[in-house]
Amino acid sequence: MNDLFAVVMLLGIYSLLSASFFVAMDAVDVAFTEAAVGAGISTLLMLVVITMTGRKENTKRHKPFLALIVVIFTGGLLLYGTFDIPHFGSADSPIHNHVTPRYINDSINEIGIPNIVTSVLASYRAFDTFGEVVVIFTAGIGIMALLSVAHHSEDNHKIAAVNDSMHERYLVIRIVSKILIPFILLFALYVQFHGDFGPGGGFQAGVIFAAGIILYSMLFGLSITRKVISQPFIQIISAVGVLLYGSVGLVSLLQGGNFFDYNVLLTDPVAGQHLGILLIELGVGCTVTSVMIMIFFNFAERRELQQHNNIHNKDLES
Amino acid sequence: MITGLFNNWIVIVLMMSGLYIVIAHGNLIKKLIGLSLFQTSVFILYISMAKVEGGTAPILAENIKELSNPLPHVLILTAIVVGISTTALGLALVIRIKEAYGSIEEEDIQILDNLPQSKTQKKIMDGEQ
Amino acid sequence: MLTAATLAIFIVMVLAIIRGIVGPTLYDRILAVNMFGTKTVLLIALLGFVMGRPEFLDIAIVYALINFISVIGVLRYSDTNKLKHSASDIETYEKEH
Amino acid sequence: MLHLPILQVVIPLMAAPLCLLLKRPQLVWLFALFVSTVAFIISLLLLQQVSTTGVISYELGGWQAPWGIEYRIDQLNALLLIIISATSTVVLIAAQTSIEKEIPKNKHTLFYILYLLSLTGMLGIVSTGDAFNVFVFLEISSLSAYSLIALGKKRQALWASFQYLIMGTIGATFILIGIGLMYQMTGTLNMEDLSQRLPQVAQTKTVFTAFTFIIVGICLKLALFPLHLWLPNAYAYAPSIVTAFFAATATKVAIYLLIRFTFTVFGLSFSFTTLPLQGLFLVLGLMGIIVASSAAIYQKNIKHLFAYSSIAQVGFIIIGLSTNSVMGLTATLLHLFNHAIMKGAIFLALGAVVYQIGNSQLVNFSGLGRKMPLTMAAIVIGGLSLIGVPLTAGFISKWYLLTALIENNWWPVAILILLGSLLTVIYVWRIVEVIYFKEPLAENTSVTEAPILFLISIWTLIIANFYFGIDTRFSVQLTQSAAQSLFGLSP
Amino acid sequence: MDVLLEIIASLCLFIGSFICISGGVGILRFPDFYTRMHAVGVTDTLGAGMILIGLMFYSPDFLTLSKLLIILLLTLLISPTTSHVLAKAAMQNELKPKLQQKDSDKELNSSNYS
Repeated sequence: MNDLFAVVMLLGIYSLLSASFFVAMDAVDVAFTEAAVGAGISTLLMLVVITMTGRKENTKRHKPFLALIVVIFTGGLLLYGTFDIPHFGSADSPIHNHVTPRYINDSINEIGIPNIVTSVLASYRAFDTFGEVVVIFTAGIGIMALLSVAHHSEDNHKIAAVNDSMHERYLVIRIVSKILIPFILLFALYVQFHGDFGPGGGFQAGVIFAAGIILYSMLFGLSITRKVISQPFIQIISAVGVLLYGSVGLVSLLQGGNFFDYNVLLTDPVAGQHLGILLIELGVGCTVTSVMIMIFFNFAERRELQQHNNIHNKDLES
Repeated sequence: MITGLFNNWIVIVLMMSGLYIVIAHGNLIKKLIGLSLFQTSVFILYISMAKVEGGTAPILAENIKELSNPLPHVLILTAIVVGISTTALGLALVIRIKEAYGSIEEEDIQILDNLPQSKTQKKIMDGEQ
Repeated sequence: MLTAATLAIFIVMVLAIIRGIVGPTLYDRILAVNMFGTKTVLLIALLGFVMGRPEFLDIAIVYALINFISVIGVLRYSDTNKLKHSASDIETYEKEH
Repeated sequence: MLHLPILQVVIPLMAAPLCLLLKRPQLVWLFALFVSTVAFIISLLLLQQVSTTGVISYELGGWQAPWGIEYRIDQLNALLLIIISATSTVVLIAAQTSIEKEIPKNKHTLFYILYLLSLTGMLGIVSTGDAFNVFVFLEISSLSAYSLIALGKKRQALWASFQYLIMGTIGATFILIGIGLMYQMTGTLNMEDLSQRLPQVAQTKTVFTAFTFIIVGICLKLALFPLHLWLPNAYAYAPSIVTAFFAATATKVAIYLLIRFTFTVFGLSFSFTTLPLQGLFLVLGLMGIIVASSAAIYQKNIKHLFAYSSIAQVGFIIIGLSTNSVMGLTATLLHLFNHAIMKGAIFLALGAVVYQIGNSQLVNFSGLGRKMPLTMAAIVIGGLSLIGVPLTAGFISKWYLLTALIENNWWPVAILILLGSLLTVIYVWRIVEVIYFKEPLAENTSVTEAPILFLISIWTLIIANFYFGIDTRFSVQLTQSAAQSLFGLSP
Repeated sequence: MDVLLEIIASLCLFIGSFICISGGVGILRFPDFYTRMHAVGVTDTLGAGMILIGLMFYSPDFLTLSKLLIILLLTLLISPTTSHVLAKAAMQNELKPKLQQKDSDKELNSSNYS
């Protein structure tokens, strides 16, 4: 299959499928994230890039033998390794008996929220999550460093003309989206604050919120969206998210605890945990939303620039 | 025996197809797709190890006793974020490569790199016309 | 009955995947992806009931929304002048008839 | 004092988003320099604390070790922390001048942010005691590294960065698979806990596979000989400052991980018996030295040349590891330290040249010995140190390496290593010849000495090079006790 | 009463599944894009609706019921919209339905594409 468009679409299907698999394996939070990220954001980004780079793939393979050897060797090694793995679903394998029992049995007393995934994520292993936020922040900054363009104010109307072709043609979808977008944003907020009790949390909420805004910008044009959410504003929000997360840790340092020790935030340890988790989830939500929007904007802006150059070239030719 | 390890073998097949795509395909976007396939298969490896027979999702509720292991879920949440970050950065690089070289096929890029700069410029111009 | 419905949905998903792979035009694939998405929503909802944890319907809502957004995205980015269906699409289409 | 381990990582981490709020490049530079200096001071304090009180363990979130994430600092970590934060500080001094000509003005702030994030990632990898946390911070440092490399001026930088991204991600995913398999067999992610629980399952096939995957993943990051293909281009086309920073630190961090996993997590008896690791490292190290040094001789671009030389030096370091003795490990650690000093100075000097003439082709260096005497002297001294001439730091580590080999009665290896040094002599001589015995090119007649900030940072490293070449008390003592504690002997 | 609810729910689920499967067969067997789209568009909405209504009878509390209701509303809103947009996009990009594919059209088509 050498049509990249089709490949990306199949990748979207694959992502949905693996998300359903995650639900069947009880990993609801992961399924949530995979659906929002794999089927939503990453498919969109790939599509944007394909429109800029071309749809066809050169069918010629290079180094197929090297690839085959590497693959056979690695696969063989892994296959060899699987023979001593505890069997699927067996309750007596080490991972269910060593560290995890404390999370399952004591987290409700120590942290006080029913979703164990959230309590492990945001309290026991809060630093991993901090790292995760920094990873996504890094990606945002890196993409900005690679793609950000200085603005060409002239000829803006031409870009707008290319851009707006979508919503002039599709009245129905515009109206439906107008109904849906507020709902999407509201739902994102619900996911953000309901993460303690059900599946969800800052990351998922951030992605959904960003998806809502991306939908808006796809239908109503980038320039209009940029008027509401400007690039500097987005950058500040992404920085503020990381800083909010980190400063929860710093405050707990000042209160005399270890870094990310939420017990010392308030006099009641469990209430302190609640507050800490709420704040850091907010930080995660801020950063993820803004970075996702930032990434999409940079990609789409670059695409506009290309179109702009194309138009310009055509003008010169004629 | 077979049923107990079946999940791992599926993972291996997925993982190896991802790896093969990364190495053997010359198209950069295809490479990134292979890479994300490779990463996703690792997610499946982790998630399937967390499952306990008869357990349900690790959210406490009344009258639920067996829970699956929450720790791998946490790890994979982090890994998914890492995966999308890498993919996004890679795509940004692909855009820049397309602009700089005029192609996103590995072979073309290698040819263009080995030519002297002046010739390459011309070649790109030719290619675009 | 829940299990039977789950199975039925599963079969439909397989059919959709086949259409997604076969193509032949871009729009067939979009159609397949869209259908697959809706069926996933149903599958998740059904799975929640089968496993006795119906509070996971949140995920189904997310799927529905994301599915919509990605279909719009596909259309938005397939709908530029540069990207009409390519020659090979037409050829396969032509061959079918 | 209690919170030093976490402050070491969190200060540069929090500084990165703050930079985004500061905006003005000049200000950001000063701020980044300040932060890096603070990190350096903290690492010195940590070393002092470690040598007085022994291993420091810091529990994040107040959760006990296997449940929460633990930071664990022993002498090895402290040494690495010093190497990273010190080179970062020295390199940053010259950064402002250097990027002026290599990176567009509107991206300067972003450059410093990425730089700080990269620093954070490396510090995080080194200080953590949790296997999964290693992966997270590895990705922070890698992602920032990909973007930093792609900021290079030429378009080849983009391609180099993409290749690095593919290889690096495969490596990281391999490590992730290894960690997953390890976790599945033991149920824990904490390194200390792993080292206690792994021996019970050491004979299983799964642990063997996990070990192999982790080693291969790290070797991809390390650019060990057959997996080195991403490195030369990445170093050659990245902005000079980035090259200087990464050449001095990035491979060091990977070697740290290798040591940490083989010695601490899996344990000596496992690592050196299950896999033929000793022989493998020896052969790959030797081949790396010979092949990379020979390749270095034929390079036309000096950045390429020294990039290949870096691969060769990785060979020396790995051979020290393969001896499986305290002496050999001491040599490895010493060479980590000294190589950071030498390569930092060399690549900074190359950055100065690029600043003055715009590229680093060997032809352009002709006659520069008279135009830029201090910079060129730095390159030559760095080269001599690579060869291992007495009075330079390189001599000390080569000496220890040879002693370790002779201790093991590995005479042929020792001879091959001397041969490798001979190849080093050849490529360093090529540079010396061009610099001092050729007439300057016509377009380079008006070139002057590098700016003062460059000279400060270059010569700080050169003086350090001489200092550690003559007064070996600090470095040898530190590395020796670190090596001894890794072998489980009390110092 | 409970038995009655159970029967109604099962009936809804059964009808829904049947419609979904017929849609699935449709997407596979129909000759061209527009007929396939017809199969999917119609059955998606109705089948999903029936299954969701069936599930509503099973729902233990009000929250679940309202969530199902939200999903139902979303499906009712989204499914026809996407079908509409898809058809329009296909039409505008000059994908001709098979039924109209007479000789003159074919020529027109191929000249358009070349």
